[in-house]
Amino acid sequence: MTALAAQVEALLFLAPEPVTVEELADALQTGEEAVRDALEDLAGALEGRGVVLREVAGGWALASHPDAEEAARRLLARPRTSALTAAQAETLAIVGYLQPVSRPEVARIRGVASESATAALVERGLIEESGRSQFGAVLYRTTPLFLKLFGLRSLDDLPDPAQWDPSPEDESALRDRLLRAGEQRAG
Amino acid sequence: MTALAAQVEALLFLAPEPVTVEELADALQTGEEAVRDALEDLAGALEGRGVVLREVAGGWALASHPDAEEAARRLLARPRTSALTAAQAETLAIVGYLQPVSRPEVARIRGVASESATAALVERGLIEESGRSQFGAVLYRTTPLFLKLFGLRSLDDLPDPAQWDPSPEDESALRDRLLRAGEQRAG
Amino acid sequence: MATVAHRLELDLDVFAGPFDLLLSLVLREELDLLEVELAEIVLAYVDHLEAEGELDLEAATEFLVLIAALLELKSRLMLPGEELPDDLDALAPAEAAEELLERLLQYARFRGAGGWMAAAHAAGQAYLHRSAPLPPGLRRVSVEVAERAYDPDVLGAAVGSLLRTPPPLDLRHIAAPRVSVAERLALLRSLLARGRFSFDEAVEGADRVTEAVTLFALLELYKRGEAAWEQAEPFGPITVHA
Repeated sequence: MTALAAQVEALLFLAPEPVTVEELADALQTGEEAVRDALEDLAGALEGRGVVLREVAGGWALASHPDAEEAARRLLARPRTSALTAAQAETLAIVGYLQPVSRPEVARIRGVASESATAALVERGLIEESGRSQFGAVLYRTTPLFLKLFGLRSLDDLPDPAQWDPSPEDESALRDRLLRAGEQRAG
Repeated sequence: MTALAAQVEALLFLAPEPVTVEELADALQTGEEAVRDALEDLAGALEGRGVVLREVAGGWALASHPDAEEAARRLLARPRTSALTAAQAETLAIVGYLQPVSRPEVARIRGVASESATAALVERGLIEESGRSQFGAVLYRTTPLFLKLFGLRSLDDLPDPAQWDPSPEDESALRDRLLRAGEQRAG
Repeated sequence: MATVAHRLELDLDVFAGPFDLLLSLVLREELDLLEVELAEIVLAYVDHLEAEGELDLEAATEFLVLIAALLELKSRLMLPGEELPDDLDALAPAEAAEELLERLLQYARFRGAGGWMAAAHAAGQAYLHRSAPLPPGLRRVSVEVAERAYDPDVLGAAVGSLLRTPPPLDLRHIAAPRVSVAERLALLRSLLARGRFSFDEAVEGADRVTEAVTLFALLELYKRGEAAWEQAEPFGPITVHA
């Protein structure tokens, strides 16, 4: 395999969309003829491999071989259930109990910015956006996948936090108490 | 290249994050030994190609070959992320070796407040929260992304930090100077 | 990052230049901290704040941490072993030096490790990973096939612990100022009003910090011309008079 073909392979590996011969030539600072030769070289080298070269929508792209589809579904098309980080658990608990709730509110309660935890929970499909607050902040709520992964029939099945709370109060005051504790924590 | 190695290649091509041998074996419904053999086979087949096999963050991932970096950044219009500042690098080193560690602890070692460095590292996805200290301070640890970007299989791959300790001569010279200063005060 | 340490320009008796240079000179022992008037640095910072017109909280925090570290260092140099029983006094300067050395060595280690981190970060950028979306067939996670994977108690415990106010910081290990210069000034003036007295009399039964503060108060009286003293020989009795 030529060095140019290897570079073409690298570019197609990285590109999320099909890439035209012209774009490849520009990126590699070479001629289109050389790129076409390299593509032919690459197609030959990929015989019998797990990745195939395809010409689609006027460009070139790498794709996984159809033989691997079943295994790919087993690996990827399932909810990610790795352990929640402490930040994610706190954030998810706040959204779970207080929904809908905005990110600034989560940050006030936790006493630290909670952007990456929120993003990770959205990415895992545990929470989702649900409109905006009167101040324009995005509001979050839990998803049906959340209920399924926690084995809950409905949000009413969430455990009573009084169990872990040394001084239980009326449940309706939960938000106020969390905000007060958060302010003391930040102070 | 074996059919199994081709399937491993396809899975690693699709997977957005490093995949463990165990996950590969589950998805391919085979044993871990067979997967390890397939990975070796794949690594051999990728010699001289545009894509390399890397063991990072506890799993295996494909990445583009460093030779293609320049062309790739041109094609994807993705410039290198800015270098770590000295403050960020020192903070990352402290979190890397002492995790979990709180911000006040980092500040104590560095001798300066390290809030913006910590925030920048969280923003870059290199460190994340990991619970709270007994005083309620947020603790930090490194992320899987840190291992992936730094090409480390695990935290055990971090080099022995004792190599940066001052030499015994430097240390004793420093000790003498400090002691002399102390004695002058005492006398 | 233009930090306050970088921007704060100082003009002191022993040093003129930015604060961060002063810090590094002190840490490298090229400037004797005992000769640096820390109060002047604080005054310069207050001037600097006025000139800025607004309070940058982060910069203020940084300054406080730095000046507190300098104060701690300087007080250790001035009052070696103040928290130690008398029979351990002789060890105190060595211990203070050891602790300072420990911190310098620890910092040197992490500064070196930081250099490695910066280099590894740059080297790691040569490898690019794919970030393409999954093919449509693999994209949807089906809620139906999802199985219970987490215990809801995790959520109850997380929210419950957020309701708790963290315990107040325990600052007992930091020695509180037990005596003020004003107090000792008042005492010295009352003794002076009775005529001559010996310094030992003024600090009878007092601890080392009180002794030091009393001496400081005495210097203050001398500066104001309210008192003078005599000492016939080193370590001999000191007689104070108006």
